[in-house]
Amino acid sequence: MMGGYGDVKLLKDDGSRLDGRKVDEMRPVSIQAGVLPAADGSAMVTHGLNVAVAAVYGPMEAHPRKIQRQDRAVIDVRYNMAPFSTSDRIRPGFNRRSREISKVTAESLESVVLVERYPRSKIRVEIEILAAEAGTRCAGITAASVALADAGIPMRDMIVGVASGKIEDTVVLDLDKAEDNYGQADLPVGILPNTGEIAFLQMDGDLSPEEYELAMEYNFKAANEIHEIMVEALQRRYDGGEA
Amino acid sequence: MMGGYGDVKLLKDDGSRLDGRKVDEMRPVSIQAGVLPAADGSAMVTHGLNVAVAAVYGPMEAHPRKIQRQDRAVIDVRYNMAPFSTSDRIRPGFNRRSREISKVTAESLESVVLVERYPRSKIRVEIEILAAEAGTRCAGITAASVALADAGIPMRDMIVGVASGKIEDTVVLDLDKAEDNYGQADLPVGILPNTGEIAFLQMDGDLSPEEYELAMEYNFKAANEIHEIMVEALQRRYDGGEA
Amino acid sequence: MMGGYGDVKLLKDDGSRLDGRKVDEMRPVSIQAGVLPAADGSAMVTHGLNVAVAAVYGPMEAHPRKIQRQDRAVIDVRYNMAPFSTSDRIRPGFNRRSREISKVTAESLESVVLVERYPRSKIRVEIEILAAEAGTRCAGITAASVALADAGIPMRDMIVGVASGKIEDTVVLDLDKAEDNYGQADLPVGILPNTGEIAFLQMDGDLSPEEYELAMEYNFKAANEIHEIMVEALQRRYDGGEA
Amino acid sequence: MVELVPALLRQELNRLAEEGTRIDGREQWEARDVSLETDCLYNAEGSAKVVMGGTIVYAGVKFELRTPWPDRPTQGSLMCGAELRPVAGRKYEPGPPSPESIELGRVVDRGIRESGCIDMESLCIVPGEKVWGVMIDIHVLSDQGNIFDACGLAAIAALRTAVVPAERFDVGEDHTLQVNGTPIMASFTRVGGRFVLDANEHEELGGDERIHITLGDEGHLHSLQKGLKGVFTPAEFAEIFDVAQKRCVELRKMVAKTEGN
Amino acid sequence: MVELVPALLRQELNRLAEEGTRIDGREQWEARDVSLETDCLYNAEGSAKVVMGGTIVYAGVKFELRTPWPDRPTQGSLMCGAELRPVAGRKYEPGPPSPESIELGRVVDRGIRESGCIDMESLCIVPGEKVWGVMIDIHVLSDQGNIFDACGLAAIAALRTAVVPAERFDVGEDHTLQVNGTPIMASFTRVGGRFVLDANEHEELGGDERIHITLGDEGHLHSLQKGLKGVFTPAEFAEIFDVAQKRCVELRKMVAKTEGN
Amino acid sequence: MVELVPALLRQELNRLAEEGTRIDGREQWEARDVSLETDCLYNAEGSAKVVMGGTIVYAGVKFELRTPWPDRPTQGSLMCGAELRPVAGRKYEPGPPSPESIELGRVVDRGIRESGCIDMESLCIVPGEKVWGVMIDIHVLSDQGNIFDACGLAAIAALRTAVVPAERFDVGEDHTLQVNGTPIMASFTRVGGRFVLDANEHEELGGDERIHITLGDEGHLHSLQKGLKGVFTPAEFAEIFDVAQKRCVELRKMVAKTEGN
Repeated sequence: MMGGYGDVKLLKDDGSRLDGRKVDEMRPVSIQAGVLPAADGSAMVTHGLNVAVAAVYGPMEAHPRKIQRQDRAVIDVRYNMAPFSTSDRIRPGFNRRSREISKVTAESLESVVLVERYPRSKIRVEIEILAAEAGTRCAGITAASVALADAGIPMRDMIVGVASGKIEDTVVLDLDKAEDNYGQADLPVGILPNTGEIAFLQMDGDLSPEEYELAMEYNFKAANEIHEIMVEALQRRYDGGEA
Repeated sequence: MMGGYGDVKLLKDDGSRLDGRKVDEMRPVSIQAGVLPAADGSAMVTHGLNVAVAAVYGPMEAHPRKIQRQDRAVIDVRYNMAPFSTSDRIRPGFNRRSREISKVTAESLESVVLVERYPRSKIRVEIEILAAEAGTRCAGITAASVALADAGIPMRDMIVGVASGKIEDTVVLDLDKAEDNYGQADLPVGILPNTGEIAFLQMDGDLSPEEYELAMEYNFKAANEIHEIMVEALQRRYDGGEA
Repeated sequence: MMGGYGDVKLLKDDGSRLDGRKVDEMRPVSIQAGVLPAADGSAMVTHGLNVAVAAVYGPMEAHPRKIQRQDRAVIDVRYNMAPFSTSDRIRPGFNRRSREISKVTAESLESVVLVERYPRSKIRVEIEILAAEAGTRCAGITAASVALADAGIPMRDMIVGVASGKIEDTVVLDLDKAEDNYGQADLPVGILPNTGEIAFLQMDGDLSPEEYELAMEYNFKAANEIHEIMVEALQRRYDGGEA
Repeated sequence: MVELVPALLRQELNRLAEEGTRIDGREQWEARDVSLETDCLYNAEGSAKVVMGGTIVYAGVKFELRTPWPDRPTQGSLMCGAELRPVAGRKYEPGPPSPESIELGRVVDRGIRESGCIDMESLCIVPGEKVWGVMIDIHVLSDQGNIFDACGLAAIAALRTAVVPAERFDVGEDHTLQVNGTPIMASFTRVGGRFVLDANEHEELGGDERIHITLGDEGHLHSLQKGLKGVFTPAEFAEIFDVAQKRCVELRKMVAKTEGN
Repeated sequence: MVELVPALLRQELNRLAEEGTRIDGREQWEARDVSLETDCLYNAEGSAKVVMGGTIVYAGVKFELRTPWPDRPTQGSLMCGAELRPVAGRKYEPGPPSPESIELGRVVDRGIRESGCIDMESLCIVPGEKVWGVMIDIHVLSDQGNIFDACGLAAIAALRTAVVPAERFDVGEDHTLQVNGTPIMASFTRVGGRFVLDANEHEELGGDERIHITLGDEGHLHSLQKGLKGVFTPAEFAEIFDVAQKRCVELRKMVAKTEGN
Repeated sequence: MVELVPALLRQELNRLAEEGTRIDGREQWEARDVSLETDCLYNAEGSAKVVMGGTIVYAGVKFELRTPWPDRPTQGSLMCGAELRPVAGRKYEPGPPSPESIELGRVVDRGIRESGCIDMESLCIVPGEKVWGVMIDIHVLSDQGNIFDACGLAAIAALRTAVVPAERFDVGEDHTLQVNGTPIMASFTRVGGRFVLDANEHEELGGDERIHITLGDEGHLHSLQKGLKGVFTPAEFAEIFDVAQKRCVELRKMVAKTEGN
């Protein structure tokens, strides 16, 4: 959240957003499962102009030994933005932002995967962002969930990545790039659609307690919509034998 | 030693130094043992404006295997300057000066710790410089000695870190920052107060053989003074149950 | 190959090259085996103004375990240019060009060393370029071959490193620095002198199929010449007990 | 490394939770003793030492002159980093920044940055040419639980007492850094199935996920972060959010008091 | 890691080679299906997706403004890099660039650079002051064999469809990047003792050395590379060189067709 | 790695020390044969090769144009680094600079720098704009003991024969680098309980601490360093200091002789 760019207008006079969406309307989402032949499970999520691909490998023996856990699998997540995924090229290599997102995404997925079924093993989840337009971490979580399901990894629920935010003192669902750059707050969360629990939570900017409540309400609504698309993608994969 | 800054006057007309000390007078030193609850042993040394903290962990199993020694413990020392410890901020990370000081400090401590009592194990010594005003490696050695004693690690003697140097062709004890920057030589040593042996030795600048002798004489005198303060700190720790 | 520097003349009117060589003439080559007392085998190759030194250590146990091969030795090659080996100093450390040359050189040497005789072991080959004047990878391959022989490692043939190229639309043998900088193509290969097979191949620039044929013809001719010098160096080593 | 969390510690923490108490006798929303000291480091332009139970953290502020980014010619910059060096505890290992230290630094950074307490325009010296870069470095010396709150407190306290060293850089007179607000972090850990405030090292070892909440002077949220394995419900969040409000008011008073000294 | 190549796979590949066939039924010089899509990535100024059998590769082109090197004041620069990230297959591990990824990037880079298809002078904006730096990044998402050819094809296709984002950098109007030629790579792997075109993942696992040949529009060689353990004879090279010529013509047509769309 | 120092070697070294001899028959203060060659590397502006027993070391000097530091506008810079690459011996491993190589480079660097033999002002070309950066790189090719002295000798010999490549950089005519003095290092290793001069590889393997002494032309100390585990008495130091004085005079003559050639 950069804030402070008060002169950029993000809401039209009729209350709609620059791209015509309503405040509680999300960008178009499409999902395809089983897109990468080399992976044990995979998915591609297109969310607005974001493109996130996730590959799952495993469960496999955890190497080196010191990362093994006696009573469960470890989930090794790498969230990575391709060099050409952003307006300014990103240099490959170490990146503090990616490391943090990888860490909290891994912890979220560990909260739903039945890790205790695979002691001493490792499940690798590779999230690659091919195109970024605000909201990549959420698209990545959604893609990872579908890829895990595609790989046949048992989970107690899916996680749906969604975000709401605040622009011009108004809470809106699913910020796009301009709204993210010039907006006032962003609240990305990972929601378990069946239990209504939250496995992923970040937020920055400025939200009053009431605004937080409304943003979360939008997030839960969107999570249900995306969850349906996830389920359809998996059904198509098993029915039609996609990829 | 930068040398060559002949126009900076470091000695007053009465032969005393800019901060009023005599040539063979050291800066005030205070020591506290047991300052870090998480460590097995610890100490904080304030030497002039220098602040050095040392933490000791172990003896513990040496990992990875290839660093193990069959007949003794290895001592793993990290000397590190906090980013805010100097006038210009230091970037965290790799640093050739710190690596060298860590190496020779570790070798000095291995010379007094009864390492043969703990085969295949490791003793970690972490030296953190919080404020630097010339003489941090010596303050760090002193702090490490006290922290090892606080951790109950058996030693055949303590090591006291002291330094003398040369300013305006005069040998003086314990250079402060200005004296270090504009002086002609620095001779930091680590002295075993009971045996009079030397476990740590570095020197740079320009010293005639006679000047070296005098500088060493000052160093031995100072080592005895600091040794008393070290012993008092450890007594306070065990009596009063500090920290 | 920089190409495009059409205004630099590399051939004289009589068809000879700037240093007087004919188009199919190579620079002077001299080789000495057994130059490094610490190594199990070693060689120094002077090829024109290039100086390449190779050291061989092993066969030794392969560490860490995960690089071991059950049925053969691995050959671990490092090609490195000394900081002072080039006109502009090279910073020590990671270098993409060196990594690539090390990889393909190692693969070439694995093609001739009887690696199956040493299961689970490692042979270290260190190639150090002390002076570079175009053609260092070839001089390094030649030096490595002699060093392996000097170490007594059994091989089914030697590899001779040679290169031809193209300048002013003319195929020439063994480019020197100016010819490499301003020429049109370079074709460095590693030839097995006894079998006539090729174990190392790189090329860049622009060569028609016919030019490629001629360049290869030159390379085979040069390989035989250098091979004789290699054999002589090894004979001197065993006869005279050099080094 | 074999699993470090002994099952027995978890059992004990569950039992204590059922009895409504904690391993060190505290109540669910009770914090450990806190002490805060500022201006404690020679060479740092602002500094603070925080002791929370057995956790000890230092923060130091340094300034540097920078050329502003071309698209923001009148804005300085703020950077906050945390080092989790091996000094902090037996479990910490040397090496490149761990994911834990990156998360810690970035969560503290976001809390301060997003509160808007530093007006980047106020760091401008000559537009397009010279601005201040403000760097807060946090150093954890002893980790006995809840280093996030200790680091957040040390960072804002060091920042609020920092003096801009303009004289040393030849760009005017030294002056206090202008800081408009006191963002404070409150962290909660799930222990024995329920959340507690200010977990100690045993509770962290035998506990589950953490939630970090940074609140501004008006009680607005400026940063949220969930860490570690585990999920929570909106109702649970509502409960800890109320506790966070009270906790932040208390710690903010402590900062104000230190400044008054 | 124990030896991954099962002796049995080698035996089977030898047997198939004697019968004149391949593990997936192809003939010696028969390639798998290829599909090429361009302009497929938001934010990349040129992009391409190549699918070769089960191998999937993306390439993206980005531009940046640079100061030219003092000794070449009128020349821009071209850089091509490949990442072999763990997404690409079970065998890939995280970490610094592997020798394999460095070789891949450099071989693709040389094929494009040495063909002269980019005139570095055409990347000059203001001599001595401002030139374009063109960066092609290749991203392997799924490796089921012959990633070199897939990467080479994606790189040149992305480059040939790239639009110079002059407006965004305030140096004129957007325009198509000028590319004079379509260098194409053809790679051969020794499988069962003989070379085959476009090896799949099983053939690579049980095969030996590779030869990579990049040819320009006129059939000239622009880059050669031998990789992995093994040797070959000049006669073998002559045979695969003829196959490479045909293969490159075919793939070059595919690039031209994509551009026509 | 299990302990490499065989107890038997130590025993033997102790026995030899009692008999007043050394493993290769030398006396306590007797050095091995030394040879020094300069101007031996194309492309280096100064170079030297030192052979000390089975130890072989090269040093090369390179120059670059630099902008001086703002607070020292008339001073150039000197940097000396040593690489201990795996070529040097079986025990050396690839990887980032080891503590051993850092210590080696820094001790050699200090000896030269602190002797004042390079007047940094003499490296100034245009005050505040252009100064020379002088870089000495040391490369150990074969370590059979006492690389410190070999590196120190190679470094100063390369420096004293270096030619400033002013023409290549377009800043005047090539000229000999001005070097005012010949600092020389002498190193001692505790073997069999007593110190010896110029230890070989067996003595280092079965020995203890080392003391490195760098002396200037007038016999003043410019650098001291103790390395490895062990302690020494002031009386021991006094004894080796006398030996160091003689050793340094001898090696300094060798440098002068090489220059004369």
